[in-house]
Amino acid sequence: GSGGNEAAAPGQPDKVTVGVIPILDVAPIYLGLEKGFFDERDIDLELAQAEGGAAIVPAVVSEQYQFGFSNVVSLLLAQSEGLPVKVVSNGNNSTGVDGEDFAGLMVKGDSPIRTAKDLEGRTVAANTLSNIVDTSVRASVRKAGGDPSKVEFVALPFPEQPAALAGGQVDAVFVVEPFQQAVLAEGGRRIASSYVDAADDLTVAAYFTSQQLLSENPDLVLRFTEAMQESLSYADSHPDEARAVIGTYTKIAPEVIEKVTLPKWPAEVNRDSLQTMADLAVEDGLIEAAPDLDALLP
Amino acid sequence: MIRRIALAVALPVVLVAAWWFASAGSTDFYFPPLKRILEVFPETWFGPRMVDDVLPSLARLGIGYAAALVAGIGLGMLIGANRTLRAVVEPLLEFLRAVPPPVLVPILMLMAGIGDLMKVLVILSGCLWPILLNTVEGVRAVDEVLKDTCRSYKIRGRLRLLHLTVRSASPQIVAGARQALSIGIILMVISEMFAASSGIGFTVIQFKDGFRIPQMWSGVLLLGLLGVLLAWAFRLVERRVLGWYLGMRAGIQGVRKER
Amino acid sequence: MKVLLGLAGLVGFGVLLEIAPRIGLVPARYAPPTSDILGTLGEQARRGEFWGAVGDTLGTWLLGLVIAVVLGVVTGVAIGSVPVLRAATASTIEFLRPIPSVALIPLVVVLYGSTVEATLILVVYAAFWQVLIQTLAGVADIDPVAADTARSYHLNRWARVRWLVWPTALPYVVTGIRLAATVALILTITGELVIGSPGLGQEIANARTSGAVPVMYALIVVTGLFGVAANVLTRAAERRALAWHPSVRTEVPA
Amino acid sequence: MLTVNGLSKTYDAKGRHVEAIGDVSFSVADGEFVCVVGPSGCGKTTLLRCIAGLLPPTSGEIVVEGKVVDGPPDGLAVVFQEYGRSLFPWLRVRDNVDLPLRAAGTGKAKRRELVTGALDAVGLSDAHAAYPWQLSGGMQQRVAIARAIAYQPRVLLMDEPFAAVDAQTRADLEDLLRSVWQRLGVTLLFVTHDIDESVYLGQRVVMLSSSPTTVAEDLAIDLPAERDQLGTRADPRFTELRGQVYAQIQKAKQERT
Amino acid sequence: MLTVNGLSKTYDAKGRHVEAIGDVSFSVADGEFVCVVGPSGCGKTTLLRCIAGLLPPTSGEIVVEGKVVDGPPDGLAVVFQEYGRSLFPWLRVRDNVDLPLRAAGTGKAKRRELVTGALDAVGLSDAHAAYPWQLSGGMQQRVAIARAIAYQPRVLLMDEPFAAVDAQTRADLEDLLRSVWQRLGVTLLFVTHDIDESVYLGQRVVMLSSSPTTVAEDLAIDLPAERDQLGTRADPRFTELRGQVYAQIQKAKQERT
Ligand SMILES: Nc1ncnc2c1ncn2[C@@H]1O[C@H](COP(=O)(O)OP(=O)(O)OP(=O)(O)O)[C@@H](O)[C@H]1O
Ligand SMILES: Nc1ncnc2c1ncn2[C@@H]1O[C@H](COP(=O)(O)OP(=O)(O)OP(=O)(O)O)[C@@H](O)[C@H]1O
Ligand SMILES: [Mg+2]
Ligand SMILES: [Mg+2]
Repeated sequence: GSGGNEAAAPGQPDKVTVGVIPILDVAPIYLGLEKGFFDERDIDLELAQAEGGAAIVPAVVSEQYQFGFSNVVSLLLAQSEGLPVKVVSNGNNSTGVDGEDFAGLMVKGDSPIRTAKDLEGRTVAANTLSNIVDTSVRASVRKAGGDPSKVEFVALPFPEQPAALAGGQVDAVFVVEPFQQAVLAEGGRRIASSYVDAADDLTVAAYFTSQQLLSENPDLVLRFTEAMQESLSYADSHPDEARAVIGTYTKIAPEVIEKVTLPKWPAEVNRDSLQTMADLAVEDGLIEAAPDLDALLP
Repeated sequence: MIRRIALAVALPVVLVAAWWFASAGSTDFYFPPLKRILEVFPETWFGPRMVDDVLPSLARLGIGYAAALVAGIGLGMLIGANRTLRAVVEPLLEFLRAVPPPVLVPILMLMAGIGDLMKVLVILSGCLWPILLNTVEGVRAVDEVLKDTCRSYKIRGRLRLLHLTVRSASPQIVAGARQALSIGIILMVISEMFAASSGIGFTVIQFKDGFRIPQMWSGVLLLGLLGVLLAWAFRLVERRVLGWYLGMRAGIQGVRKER
Repeated sequence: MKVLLGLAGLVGFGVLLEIAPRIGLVPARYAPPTSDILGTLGEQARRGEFWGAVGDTLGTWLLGLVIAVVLGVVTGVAIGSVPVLRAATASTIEFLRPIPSVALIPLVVVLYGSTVEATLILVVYAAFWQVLIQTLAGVADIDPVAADTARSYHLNRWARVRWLVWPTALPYVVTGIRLAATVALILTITGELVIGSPGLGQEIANARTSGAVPVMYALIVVTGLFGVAANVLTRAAERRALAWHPSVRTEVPA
Repeated sequence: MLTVNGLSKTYDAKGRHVEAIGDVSFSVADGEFVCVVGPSGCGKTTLLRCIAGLLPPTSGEIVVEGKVVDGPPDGLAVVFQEYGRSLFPWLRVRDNVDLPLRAAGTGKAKRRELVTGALDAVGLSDAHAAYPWQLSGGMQQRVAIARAIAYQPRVLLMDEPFAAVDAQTRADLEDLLRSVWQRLGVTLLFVTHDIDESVYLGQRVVMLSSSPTTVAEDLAIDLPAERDQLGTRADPRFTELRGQVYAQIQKAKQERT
Repeated sequence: MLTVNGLSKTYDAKGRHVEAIGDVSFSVADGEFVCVVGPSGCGKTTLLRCIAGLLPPTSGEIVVEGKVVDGPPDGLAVVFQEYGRSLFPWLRVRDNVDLPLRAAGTGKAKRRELVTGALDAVGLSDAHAAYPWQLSGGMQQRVAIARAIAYQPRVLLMDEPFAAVDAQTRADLEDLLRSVWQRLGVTLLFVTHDIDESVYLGQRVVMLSSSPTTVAEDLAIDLPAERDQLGTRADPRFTELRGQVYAQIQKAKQERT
């Protein structure tokens, strides 16, 4: 371990590394760092960027990192496989507004596909399979009255999706910002906001830690949670500052940052939405038994 | 013969035993006991996944590898035999070679879509280099007296290519092809990390993302076994293609073997 | 002369990639023309972080390469010159080689976190095999008459390695190093990209998730240039070390 | 007709500058059999490689059958001094002999006849399926000779082709070569370091000085065209000529030292 | 003392089964100079490689200095027939000669003296900085000889070591070899295909039959120890011995055919 889990010497701040993905969703933690919400609580925060959960989860479990950022379905999967993870703070939620979310199910402008039901027999790109994206898209299909088992999914990272859609290699994509803007700029059309369809005010991602750290240093976890909550609330109520901070840790072009739809950043995890997600995951066969949300959530 | 087999299996047996016992009581989530990995192995791979994942992967690997052989040897002959051409293309090839597959894949996707063709191209793009480089070097190193022999006896064109250039470079080409084989397996996995819905690599990544670590390990095991199997097949081919070479070089090994 | 020809090759390729998007052969949004990429590269070069990332990547790459080459050559010569060892290790080597470094990512992260060490392990693991296999092939290429000469003059093991095995294997090793150099570079970038250890790879990942296509390509161009530089260096070293070899002695001087 | 005109050749490798051939001129008539002798390292191989169009001269020119040589001339065959390296190790003996014929587009039946004939003539009929590296040095050299003979060249250059064979085989090969020469009317340039052999075989002996090489003497061998190992070598004229060559070589040597 | 006892060697490669040596026994006393002659391909090289411990015999045994050979014996040097391939192309001439001495742990000054001396003796003092592939065939062969001489072996095996040099150089090298032999008292086994040479050089000539090889004749050469090129070769006894060897070889040949 890098020493963060040992009690710090008096007056010395705890060194804490958090694994994050350089996307819009983590703007609050960057903002909170800037605003000093972590310093105030004696947390010397360092943010480590990784491409996805592949590197973050194992690093947190092995206590290389103290905390990490991950989508909730990954955390449900991890927990159901017996990985000792524990959510400590909300990450971000969908906007809850159909047609105005930070992620969307999109087709080409001239596509005959009108609703999610039309996706039957079509190919949809998702960044990873058997995870939050395809589960949400299936929810959209169901809601539109279609049979989700007739939809074909292909794994394709977000950055590659706009080109694949434009090139006609897939019929629909599910992208988050800023790729949503990219698709729109090419004349793409949104047919559903799947995160909104999946559950009301869906908690999409959360910050988590390992059970070990929680039992060894509950005080640190508590301070981190408080700092996170303050950051989330601040970001939620100061979208302009959030937009500004995004420009510092991503390479998204400034004019795009102006346009992107930001997610919601409530301080608390929406437990009901997670229950819905867990049920969907069971229904779609991602996990076998209903997960124990109490064990996962704070 | 028995001695040879014993030699071939001794080290693997020792290593597997070491792994078995070292991991026996493991509670580490990412390092499950070997016993557990072996338990999930058959159910993971010998079911429908054999047809849905393993075979398509192998087919793509085979096509990509074969294409790399043809392209690598063909281009290598051209580049190796022609100094000016070599000077022109070498920096460019080195440039392309240094582009990591994870960033190359999106570019290939633009050109070849997301289907099998793209995956074959990814495999080709990785396997090509060891074959190409070794061919170029092999062609450059053709014995001068042999070259002179061909020149003075007017052995040119196809005959010269087949009977001098290819044959003389073949030990090095085979060394490259051997390298390329395992690189091909690796790229088979990488190609399936992008834009896939089936394949060994895809499945392994799925297991990893789904935190099904014993299954993931069983996939790693499968890839290793695949490597051994292909290397063994490779050796059979090598023995045919390089019979003269192994015989000629046996001088050194032969003495010790007979003792 | 040779340098000019090589430059011509690179420039020609650049021009091709300039024209293709301009005439609509490929979508310019996803494959920007060369001029855009180079312009962006110029912008990047004015950022301090860019040079920091370049330094990180160079460091990891070279360190990993050196370790892999040393390990590969030493093991290769040792295994290759002892037939028993060769027979005993063959199957194990074939088992370990095709295991993709990417599959090892969770494991190295568990062991080392998103650190340079984790990336380094991947780099060494991947590049090692390139050197090893080439070295083994080189050691097997010893001329029997030369080997007999060495034996009958009682060159001891070390002298045989130094004066017979090593020079014979050297052309193969050089090819191995050239292969390993790029594989190491590729894994440095990939490791940084996926694991998130600092360096160009992380910058590429960031550009990618931000949809900043020209930036991404600008960074890839830098990687490619690293590859070219590595080749120039190994070629120069080869010309010195292999002056006696037919492939070098018949080469027209640069 | 083969003419060497003011030939000179300097090797200029890094760290080693050798003026191998100083100034050599001579000519060989069509169908003539000329032997070349000279001390080790004097440039015989270099000369042959220049004539064969394998090495560009530093100055001077070579004309073969009316054409200035700037690449291997047509209908010319070479038996290299490095016989071992001039055989393709991946081809069996018969394929080694066969390959130049295939390249020349000779028909299959004809090729088989020529290959078998040539291998028989050099006494290797039972080694045709072996690889070159399975043969003894002398056998390898005989394969190289068989390859040249089967090729039926109009001009044949041979660089110490009998160096690795025993006395008896050598005598047989000498007679074989003379009969091939008489039968095919081939122009023959034969490098040897055996003085007796040069006198026994050729119509002329060109003696080279040590390098930078010049032609030290060009001696006509006026022995009868019909030669045989015992009779000719016992001929007093043979002994006389032999003595002349020997003396000339001694002289060239003394002038140097 | 070097004893070859019932040696036989069969090559059994795929597609080529050759009984190279049938049954050969002979012995060489310490400090003796024995020449071996035999037809091309009869197994002389094979015999030498067996004695040098480089090739395990199929049956029989070889004893060198009291020890049964199962690997290269100490103090033994070999000049290979394939001189070109036995030189390391990556080492300059002097380093090629020097290497065995370094391996033997000879001191630096001593090594320099031996190397320079040996290269001078074979007439290559001005080629010491060249690479082997920059030398003519005869020069390469002399490098191999220089390497063996500089090594100062107790047993020296030479496989047609003068095949590629001209008559004059050959004569010089023959005398050099005899003087080295007399000075160092080395046991010498010398394969040649030159009958005159075998008689001129050795104390005994072992004649081999063609393969499967046996010893056809073992002839003592009772010429005086002091030999010189003109005198000895003019000696009637020389002519007589030479005739005997020749006749024996002819006989062996006739028996076969
Ligand atoms: N590739 C080369 N580079 C440099 N020098 C060379 C090269 N080839 C030959 N020489 C030099 O040229 C000279 C003549 O060599 P050449 O091989 O023609 O001699 P030769 O008459 O055939 O001798 P031999 O009878 O020993 O075969 C020698 O001094 C040799 O060192
Ligand atoms: N590596 C090998 N594999 C198979 N057969 C071989 C091998 N080496 C030699 N032979 C065979 O053994 C026989 C004897 O060969 P060897 O080289 O000992 O003859 P030699 O007496 O040295 O002839 P030369 O005077 O021509 O050099 C030959 O028939 C040859 O074909
Ligand atoms: Mg020569
Ligand atoms: Mg021999």
